[in-house]
Amino acid sequence: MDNTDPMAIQLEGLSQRFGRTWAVNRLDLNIATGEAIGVLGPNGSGKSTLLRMLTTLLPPTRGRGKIFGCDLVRQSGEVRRQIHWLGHDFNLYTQLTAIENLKLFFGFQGAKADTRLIRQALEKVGLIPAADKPVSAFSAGMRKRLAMAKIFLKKTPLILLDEPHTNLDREGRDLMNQMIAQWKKEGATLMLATHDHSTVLPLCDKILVLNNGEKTYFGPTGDLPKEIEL
Amino acid sequence: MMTGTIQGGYEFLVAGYALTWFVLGGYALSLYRRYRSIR
Amino acid sequence: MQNSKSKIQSFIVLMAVAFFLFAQYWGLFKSPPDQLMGHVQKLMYVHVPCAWNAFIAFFVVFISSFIYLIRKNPFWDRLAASAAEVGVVLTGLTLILGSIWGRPTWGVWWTWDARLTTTAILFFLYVGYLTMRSFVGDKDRRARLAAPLGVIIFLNVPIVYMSVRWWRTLHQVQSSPSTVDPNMVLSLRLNAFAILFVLILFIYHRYQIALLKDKQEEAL
Amino acid sequence: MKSFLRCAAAVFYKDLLSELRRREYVNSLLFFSLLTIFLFSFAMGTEPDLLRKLAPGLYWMILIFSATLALERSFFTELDAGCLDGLLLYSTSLRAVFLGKWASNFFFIGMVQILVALMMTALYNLESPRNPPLFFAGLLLANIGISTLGTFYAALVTQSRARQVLLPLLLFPMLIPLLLGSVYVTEYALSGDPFHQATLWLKLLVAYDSIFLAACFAAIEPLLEA
Repeated sequence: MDNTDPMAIQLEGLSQRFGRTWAVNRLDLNIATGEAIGVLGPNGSGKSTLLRMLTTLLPPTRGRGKIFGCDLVRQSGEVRRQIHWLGHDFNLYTQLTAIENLKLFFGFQGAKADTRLIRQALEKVGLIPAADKPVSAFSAGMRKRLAMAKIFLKKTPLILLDEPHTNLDREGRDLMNQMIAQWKKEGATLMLATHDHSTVLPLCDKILVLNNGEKTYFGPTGDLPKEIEL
Repeated sequence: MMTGTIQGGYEFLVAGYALTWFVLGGYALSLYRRYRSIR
Repeated sequence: MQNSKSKIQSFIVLMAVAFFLFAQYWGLFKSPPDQLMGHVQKLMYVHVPCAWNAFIAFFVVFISSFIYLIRKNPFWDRLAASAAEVGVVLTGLTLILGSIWGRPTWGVWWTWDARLTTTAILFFLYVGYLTMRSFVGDKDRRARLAAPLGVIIFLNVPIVYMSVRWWRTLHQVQSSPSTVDPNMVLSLRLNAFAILFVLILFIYHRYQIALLKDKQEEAL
Repeated sequence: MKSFLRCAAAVFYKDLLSELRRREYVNSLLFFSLLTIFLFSFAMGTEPDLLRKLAPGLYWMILIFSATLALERSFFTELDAGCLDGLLLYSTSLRAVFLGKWASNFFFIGMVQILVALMMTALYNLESPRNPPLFFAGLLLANIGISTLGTFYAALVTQSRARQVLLPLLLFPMLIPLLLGSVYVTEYALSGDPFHQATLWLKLLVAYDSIFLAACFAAIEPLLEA
């Protein structure tokens, strides 16, 4: 990881309001570089909203946030160059083939497509046989693997994963855990949002629990008090 | 084109001014009502 | 007890109404009728000032949209919204007055006169602006989308005027009023400032409504 | 700068590929423009001289309506497939995305321009324009203007609910000067323009295009961010 900034994420009073409800309400958070954070909480507790704000795609209604020292609003360009985001939509163009989608990933960044790396990525996620087929023919699991392959193409200091294990079969889940482990080894900071905590707890150093947009717990996975409703 | 001065035409003049007062007054009223309804 | 602020406000409103009535009176009774168009010509004292002030309102929209693009301060967005609404009301009035004036003078309800046509296009441009604003619920997003629109629309105004004038010279419809004697100019100017006063008050109060609405939304 | 152009090229190439592979959108656009030619002739009657006289005006009316269909889709494919976030997140700059989308709109509208011109010449048996370079200059300049403002407004209305009605409502008043210019340039191109009356309108189109290319390019940032 080229980034040496000790604090990966610093949030001060970060909030987001949709109409009358506060999806995220004055959230203060400090996450050091290299930590893996599990974001837990029932549906609608603000997990996805928080992650979306961290990608700078959703400007906060109030409060401020910094990722590796770059302000979420004013320096959104720099922030975007340092993160990956794997959400519910896989950002794949269904008319194009798997290889074309990965080439596009380079194209959007204005870089030349590195076909060797693309082939390597497809191999890692086990999509070599379907490399030349249009994504429209892919199952949800295969599409998720292709999205994971995209993360493989570019190393970023921060990776945001929203429900990483959904749509994946058992083998896919092992692949996801394996990749998460590798990212942690490379010193990347990770944020995994999910509501089924069993798969995520072993992977994370710390847990952030959200309820109705508010932080009810943030600390090491070990001493997560029982009564905190996950 | 018209040669002599237009005789009459008062009704257009009256209509124009009445309309102006009506629109400006009406808009002022709507501002006041909206202002009151939020208060 | 009416606090002092609203007492001053109602005083200013009274002043504006008085000045407006005086200007209207002056235009209607004090200035001479036009040799060619007779008393009908006095419609000019409402039609032209409304057009001028509508244009001023749209210029305010342009400037505040531009500043919002740089400063991102919600004040400018609210000001742009208020000025746009008042501008559309005045432009609508100008168009109807133009048609009322056209009827006795040229026997038609609508003439493709360059200024009148430009005003009509302005009307549609800013109705579009207001419609766009009404479709976006979230206050911040609305401001972020409306600001560039407010700038781009105004950039089109000179081009519209030029192209419509070239288009009209191809069809030779005489449109400008006959010679204007000095006394008329005074009535015109009086009414122009009177309506400017009204315009400023309208924008100010419409701004207060926008401010209250935002505060109400914020307070939830 | 190179990465800027490569990103724009990627967006353009992607749009082209995905639209040409799934033909139904492109076909519907072309059939719509053909249909409007027929509609206008039913409305105006088939009297040859009348149609020949109205041809430039009709041509550009058909163009503007068909262009709206093409423009309305420019960001819709992204939105529909949920790729807008990825595009905004990973692109080097939003202006490059705008340029890419501009190019794909330019391509599709250009295609409609050529098709409608050919079909109209055939259906209304107009003779080919006496001054072809002027004719194509008019087409080109108008296309640049429509694509610039069209892509800008498409970005503006993409995420609002009433996209179909909002885009024409905002775009058409803005296009009036362009409409005037292109109708006259086309008219003079058809008649040969011996007295070079078209230069005035060409200047208008060039000014119009450059002003709005610059303005839309400068102001696009907040639109795609919203």
